[in-house]
Amino acid sequence: MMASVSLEERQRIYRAMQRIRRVEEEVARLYPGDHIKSPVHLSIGQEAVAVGICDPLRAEDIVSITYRGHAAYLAKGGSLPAFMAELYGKDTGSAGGKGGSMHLIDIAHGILGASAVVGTNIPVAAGYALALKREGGGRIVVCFLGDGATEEGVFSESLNFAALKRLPILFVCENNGYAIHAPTSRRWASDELCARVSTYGIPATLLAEGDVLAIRAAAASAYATMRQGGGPAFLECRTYRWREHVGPNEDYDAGYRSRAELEAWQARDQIARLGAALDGRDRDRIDAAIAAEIAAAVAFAEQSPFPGREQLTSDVFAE
Amino acid sequence: MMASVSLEERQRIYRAMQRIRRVEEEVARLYPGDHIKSPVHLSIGQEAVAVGICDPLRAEDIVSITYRGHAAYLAKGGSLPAFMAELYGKDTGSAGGKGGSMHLIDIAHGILGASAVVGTNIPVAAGYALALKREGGGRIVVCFLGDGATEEGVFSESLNFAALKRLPILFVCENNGYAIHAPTSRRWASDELCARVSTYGIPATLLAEGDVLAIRAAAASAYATMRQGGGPAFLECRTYRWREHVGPNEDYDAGYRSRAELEAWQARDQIARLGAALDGRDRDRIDAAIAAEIAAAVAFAEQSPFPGREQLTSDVFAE
Amino acid sequence: MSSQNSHERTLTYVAALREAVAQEMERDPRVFVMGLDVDDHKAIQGSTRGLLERFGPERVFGTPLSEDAMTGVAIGAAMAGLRPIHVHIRMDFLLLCMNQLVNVAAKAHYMYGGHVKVPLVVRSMIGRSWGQGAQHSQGLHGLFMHIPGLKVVAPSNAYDAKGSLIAAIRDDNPVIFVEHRQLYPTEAAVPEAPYVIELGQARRCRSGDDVTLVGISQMLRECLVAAELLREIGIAAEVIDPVSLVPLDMATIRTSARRTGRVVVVDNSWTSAGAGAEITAQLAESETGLRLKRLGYAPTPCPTTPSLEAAFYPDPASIAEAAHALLRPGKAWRPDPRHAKLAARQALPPF
Amino acid sequence: MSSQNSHERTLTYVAALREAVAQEMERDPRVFVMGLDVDDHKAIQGSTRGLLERFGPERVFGTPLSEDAMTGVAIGAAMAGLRPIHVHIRMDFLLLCMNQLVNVAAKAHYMYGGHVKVPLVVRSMIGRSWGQGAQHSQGLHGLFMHIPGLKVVAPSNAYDAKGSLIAAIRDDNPVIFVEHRQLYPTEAAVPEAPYVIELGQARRCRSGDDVTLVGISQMLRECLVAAELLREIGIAAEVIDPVSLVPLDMATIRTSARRTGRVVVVDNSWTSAGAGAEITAQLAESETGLRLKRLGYAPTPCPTTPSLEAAFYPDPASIAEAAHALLRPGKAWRPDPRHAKLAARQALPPF
Ligand SMILES: Cc1ncc(C[n+]2csc(CCOP(=O)(O)OP(=O)(O)O)c2C)c(N)n1
Ligand SMILES: Cc1ncc(C[n+]2csc(CCOP(=O)(O)OP(=O)(O)O)c2C)c(N)n1
Ligand SMILES: [Mg+2]
Ligand SMILES: [Mg+2]
Repeated sequence: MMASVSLEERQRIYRAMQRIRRVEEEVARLYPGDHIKSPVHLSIGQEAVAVGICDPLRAEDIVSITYRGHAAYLAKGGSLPAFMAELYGKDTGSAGGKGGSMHLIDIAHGILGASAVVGTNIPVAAGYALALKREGGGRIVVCFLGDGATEEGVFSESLNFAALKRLPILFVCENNGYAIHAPTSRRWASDELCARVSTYGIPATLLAEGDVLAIRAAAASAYATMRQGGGPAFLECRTYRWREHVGPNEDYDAGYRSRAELEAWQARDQIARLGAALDGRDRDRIDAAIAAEIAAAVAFAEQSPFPGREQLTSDVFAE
Repeated sequence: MMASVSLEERQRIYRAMQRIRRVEEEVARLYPGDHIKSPVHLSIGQEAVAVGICDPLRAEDIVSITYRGHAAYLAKGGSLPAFMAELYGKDTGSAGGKGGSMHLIDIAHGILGASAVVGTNIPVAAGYALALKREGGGRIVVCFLGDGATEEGVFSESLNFAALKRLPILFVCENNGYAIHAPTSRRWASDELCARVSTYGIPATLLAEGDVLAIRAAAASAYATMRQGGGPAFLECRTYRWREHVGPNEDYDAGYRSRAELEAWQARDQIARLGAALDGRDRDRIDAAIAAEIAAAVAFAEQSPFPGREQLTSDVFAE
Repeated sequence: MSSQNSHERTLTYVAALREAVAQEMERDPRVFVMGLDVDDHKAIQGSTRGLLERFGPERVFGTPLSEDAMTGVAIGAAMAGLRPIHVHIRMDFLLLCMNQLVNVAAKAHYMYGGHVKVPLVVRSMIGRSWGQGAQHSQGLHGLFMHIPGLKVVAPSNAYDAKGSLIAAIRDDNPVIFVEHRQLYPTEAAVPEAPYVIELGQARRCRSGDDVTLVGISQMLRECLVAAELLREIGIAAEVIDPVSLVPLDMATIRTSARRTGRVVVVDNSWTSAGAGAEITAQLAESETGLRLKRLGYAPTPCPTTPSLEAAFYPDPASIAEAAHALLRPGKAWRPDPRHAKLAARQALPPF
Repeated sequence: MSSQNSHERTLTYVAALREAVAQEMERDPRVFVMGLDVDDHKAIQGSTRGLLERFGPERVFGTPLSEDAMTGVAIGAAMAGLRPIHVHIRMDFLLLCMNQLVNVAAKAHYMYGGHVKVPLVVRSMIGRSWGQGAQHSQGLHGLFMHIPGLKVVAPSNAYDAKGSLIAAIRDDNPVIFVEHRQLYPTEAAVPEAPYVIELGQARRCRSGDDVTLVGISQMLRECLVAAELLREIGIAAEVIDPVSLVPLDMATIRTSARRTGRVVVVDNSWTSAGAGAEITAQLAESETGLRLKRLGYAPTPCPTTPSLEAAFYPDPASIAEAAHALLRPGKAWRPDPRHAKLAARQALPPF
C-alpha cells in the first residue's frame, strides 16, 4: 500500500497523526494541573482512523465527531488554539468555554459539534447530509461513532433512513473493542456488524488492521462513489485506545484488559511505522513544527481570558 | 403440509381463525353504533399468523401483543367476554374499561398488555423472557410486532439483548406491507429483514405465503429449541390487512393500495382453505358455536355496568 | 381576531395551520415538512393536505417509524441551514424524541458557543377524543417548559394558529408547537396574507373584574364557556390565553391578577410541575394576597371509557365551580351539567 | 439522623446506597441490578461495588448501550415478578428512556386495570462536577413529577439514602431515585440493620421562625449553610428536606410556611415548571399572604467553564440573599463569598 502513496502524502499523513498524538500527550501532561476544565477522552492510539478518514476529504466537507473527538477535530483542520482554549474553559475557545472537550465544534472547518451522549450525533449527521444532498454540490458528511454507539437504536434507525434517501454520508465506526470497560464480547450478540449494515444496502467494509493507508484508500473510494450520488457507505475500523476511557492515564492495572493487548497494537503503531519510513531530518523538522504549534496554542489558551459572567445567559436563544 | 396435521388439529385451527374473523366482523358491525368506545385496529385477513403462532403454545407461555392485538389475544385464549366488555368500556372489561381495544390484557391466560405506541412492547416482552429464563421452567415468550415496528431503534436494541442473553423469546413480525398507509418500500431501505436479524445470531425465517400450517410448523420447531435454552428466534410472516388501518371499513378507494392486492391474499385465505377441507356439518357446528359464544359476549358487554366515578383515581399506584 | 368584521374570511384551525405552512414554504425554499404520514391521503387530519402536490416529495416527505433518528435528522438539517417542520400526529410520541430535543436541540446554540442554530418546528397534536386513552392523548408541553432553549407555543384558535406557526417557522430556535385535536374544526377570522403573532404575547379574550381564568390550548375554550356560566350568576370573569408558554407573557396575566385578585389556571395537562404550576408560582412570587387555583387532568393516566374520561378533564362546569369557590369560599356551587352543555354550544362557535 | 449518638456508625452516602441494595438483594431473591457499567471495577463510583461478587452475574449485570430497550426489559422483568434496579450513571441518559418510563412504566398499572405491577427502581445520578457540562449534569426529576404513576425520591444524606432506597425497592411502583454526585462522599450516622424511610415524609432539618428554606437533594446542604449565614445576621431559618417529591409531604412544608410566612424553595434543577414550581404553587393555592421565592439552575444549559458554572448554581450566599430579600425587601444584602465558603466548611461535615 505504501508504495502507491507519494512522499509528500506520507509526510502529510505522518504529520497529521503525530500532531494529534503530541497534542493529546500535551493534554495528558497538563491535565493534573487543573488548567483543563472538563473531562477528556483521549484518542491516543486511534489517530490512524481519524487521519485516514479525513485526509482525502475536501475542506468544504463535513465531519461529525464524538466526545472522543480530538483526533477527528484536528484531522479535519479544526483550529488548535481554539481547541486548547476550549479545554481551558476560555472565552476564545471553540465554544467560548461553554462546551469543553466533549463539545468541540469548528463550523468554519466543517466540524459539527460533538455530543457527550453516545450515538446522538449519528442522526444529526444524517440530517446534515440530507441538506447537502438537496444542495447538490457533491459535498459529503463523515459521521464518526464508537463501537458502543452501534448498540443504540438510533444507529439502526439512521442507517435505514440514510440508505432509503441515499444520503451522501460515510459512517465510520471506530471499534476500539470497549465501551468504557466493557468489551464488545459482553455487549454484542455477534460481531457481524458489517454484514448487518450491508443488509440496508449500504456497502460495508471491515478494516481490521488499523493501517492508515488502507483506511485512507477505503475512504477515498467511498467518497468518489458518494459524491456521484452513490448513497451512504460504512467502514468499521478496528483500533485501540491506549489510555483510560476518560482522563490522562493508562489503566492496565484495572483488570478489564491486558497490557498484551496494548502491545499488539503498539507493534503496528502507524505513527512509528510511517515515521520510520521518512527521512530522519524531515521527521525532525515536522516534529519541531508541531511542538512549536502546540506550545503556541497552550500559550494562547493560558493567556486568554475566561468568559465574563454576562456570558452565562447569552446564547440560550438565537436572536 | 395439511396431510401431516390431524383432523382434530385442523378443526381446532379452523375454529380459532374463524372465531377471530367472526369476532372482528361483529366488532366492525357494531362499531358505527358507538357502543365501542375506543379506536379499533382490526386483524381481519391476518388471523393465520396469530393462530399459527399460538396454537403450539402452552397455556403457561406468554404472548406480548400490539394495539392490533385482537387476533393474538383470542388465539392465546384471552377471555372473549372480557374483551368485548373492554371494547364497550365496561367495568367487567379486561382492563376495567380503562384500556380499550388498544390495551388488551389477560394475565391469567399469559397475555401481556398491549401498547398503542409502536414497538414499545418489544423490550418489555424481552424483559419478561429474562424473568422466565431465570425461572428455568421452560416457559417462553412470543412477541408480536408489525413491519413498522422493526424501524424503531428499540427493535434492534432488543434483538441484540435477547441474543446476547439467549432469552427464550420468539419475535414474530406480522408484515402486512403497510404502516398505516405507507408501504414498506417507502420506509425500508431494503427488505432483507431476516438476513439482518440473523446477523445477531438469531435464526430468522421468512414465511411469505401466509400458510397457517407452515407458520405453525415453524413456530413449533422454534419453541422446541427455545425451551431447551436455544435462545431467541425470529419469524417474518407476510400477511395482509383487509380493512382500513383503524376503524371498521375497507379503504381501497383511498388510493394507497389496490383491490387487486387484497384479492391475491383473499385467494389464499386460510379460513376458506381450511374450512373447505372440513366436513360441512362439522364446520357448521363450529360456526354455530362461535356465533353463540359471540352473542353471549356481546350481551355480557352490553349488560355490564360502566365503571363508577371512584374508579377514575383507583389503581394509579399499586398498594 | 382583534378586528373582526363580517367581510373577513373565516378559516378552521386546521386550514389555518395548512395555510401558514404553505405560505412559508412558498416564501422560503429552506422550509420543509417531514414526519410519519404527512404525505398520505389523510394528511395529518388535513393539516398537511396539498403540500406534497404543491412542493414535491423533496420538501414534503413521510418517514420511517424512527422518531428518535428523525428528530436528529431534522436537527442536523436545521444546523445545515434548512428549516424543518417535523410533524407528529400525537404529542405522546415526543417521548421517543426527548434525547434529541432536550440534549441536542435545546442546548446546541448555547453549548456550541453560538456557532450553530436549530431553526426547527416540532408540530404535535394532543389527541383527546373517542377513547384515545393513556398513550394517545397526553399534553406534554409542561415537560418542554422545564428545559431552557426550547420555545413552546399552544394556540387556541385559528387566528393565533396561523400567526404563531409562521412566527415559529421564522424563529431561529427549536419551537415545540402544540395543537389540539378538538381545536382542528373550530373557526375564526383569519387574514389571507401571512402575518406573525409574536411569541410571548398573551391575549385577553374577555374582560372582567372578579376573577381571571387562564386557559391553555383547548382549555381556553372551556374557560370562555365557564365565563358565560359565571356571568349568569353575576361573576365577571376575565379570560386570558397565554398563546405561548415559552416565552411566557406574565405581565398580561399579572396585570389581570392584580385587578381581580383571583386566578384559576386551567391546563390541558397535569397540574403537577406543569404549565399551571409555573404560572401560579410566578404569580405567587411577585404578588401576595392572591387567591390561586390550578385545574388540569385528574392525577391519573387517561382512561378510555367515557364514564371516567369525562371526569378526567376540566370542563366549563368544574372551571366555573373552582372560580366561584375562590370568590365565595364558604358557599359551594356547581352549574347544572345540562345547562353547562347548552352554554357551551351558545358561547363558542364561531370563535 | 433523628437520634444520633457517638456510638452510632457513620457511613458515606455511596456506602449507604450500596448497603441498601446488598441488604435487599439478600432479603429478596427477586431484586436484581442492571445497567451500563454496574459490574465494572469503577462500579458506578462505588455504589454497586461488591454486588457482582456477592450475588453473581445473573443478578448484577452490565448492559449494552441501549437505554430505551433496557428500560423496557426492566419493566418486563418487573411485570413478571422480579424487582429490577436499573442504574444510570447520569440522569441525562433518562431522556433516552422517557417513552418506556412515561408511556409504559407509569401507566401500566392503571391502563391495564390493575392487572400488572411495575416494581422498578431507576437509580440515576445528577452529575455535577468538573466541567460535566450541558449533557452530563442535569437534574430532571421535575419531568417525572409531571407524570402520574411515577414516584420520585431525592434523598440528601446517607441516612435517608439507605432508608428511602430500601423503601423504593420494596415499593410495588416505578420509583425514580435521584442521587447527586456531590453527595456521594458525605457522611451520616446510618444504622446497620435495614430500615425504611417512608416515601412522602419530609424532614425538618433545622428549626427557625423567620423563613423556611426547602432544599431538594444536594441543595439541602446549601440551604443548611445558608441558614448559618442567616443566623449570623439574626435571621432564624427553618430548613426542610422533602426527601420524596412524589408523594410530596406538603403538610410539613405548609406548617412551617404558616409559621414563618416566607419560603425559599431551592432546587437542583431549573425552576420553570419544576419541583420548585410545584411546591410554590401548592403553597400559594392553600395559603394567602406568604412571601415565596424559587431558586434553581440559571435558565440556561449548564456551561463547562468554572467561571460560568459557579454562577449557574444556587449557593449558600445566593440562598441567604434571597431569604434576606423576602424578610427585608428594602435592604439588599449578600454574604461575603469567602466567608460563605468558610461557613460551608463549618456547617456541614459531619452531616
Ligand atoms: C446514551 C449514553 N449512554 C451512556 C453514556 C456513558 N458513556 C460515555 S462513553 C461510553 C462508552 C461509549 O463507547 P464507544 O461508543 O465504543 O466509544 P469509545 O468511548 O470507545 O470511543 C458510555 C457508555 C453516554 N455518554 N451516553
Ligand atoms: C411510536 C409510534 N409512532 C407512530 C405511531 C402511529 N402509528 C400507529 S400504528 C402505526 C403503523 C404501525 O405499522 P406496523 O408496525 O406495520 O403495524 P400494523 O398497523 O401494520 O399492524 C403508526 C405509525 C405510534 N402509534 N407509535
Ligand atoms: Mg469503543
Ligand atoms: Mg404493518
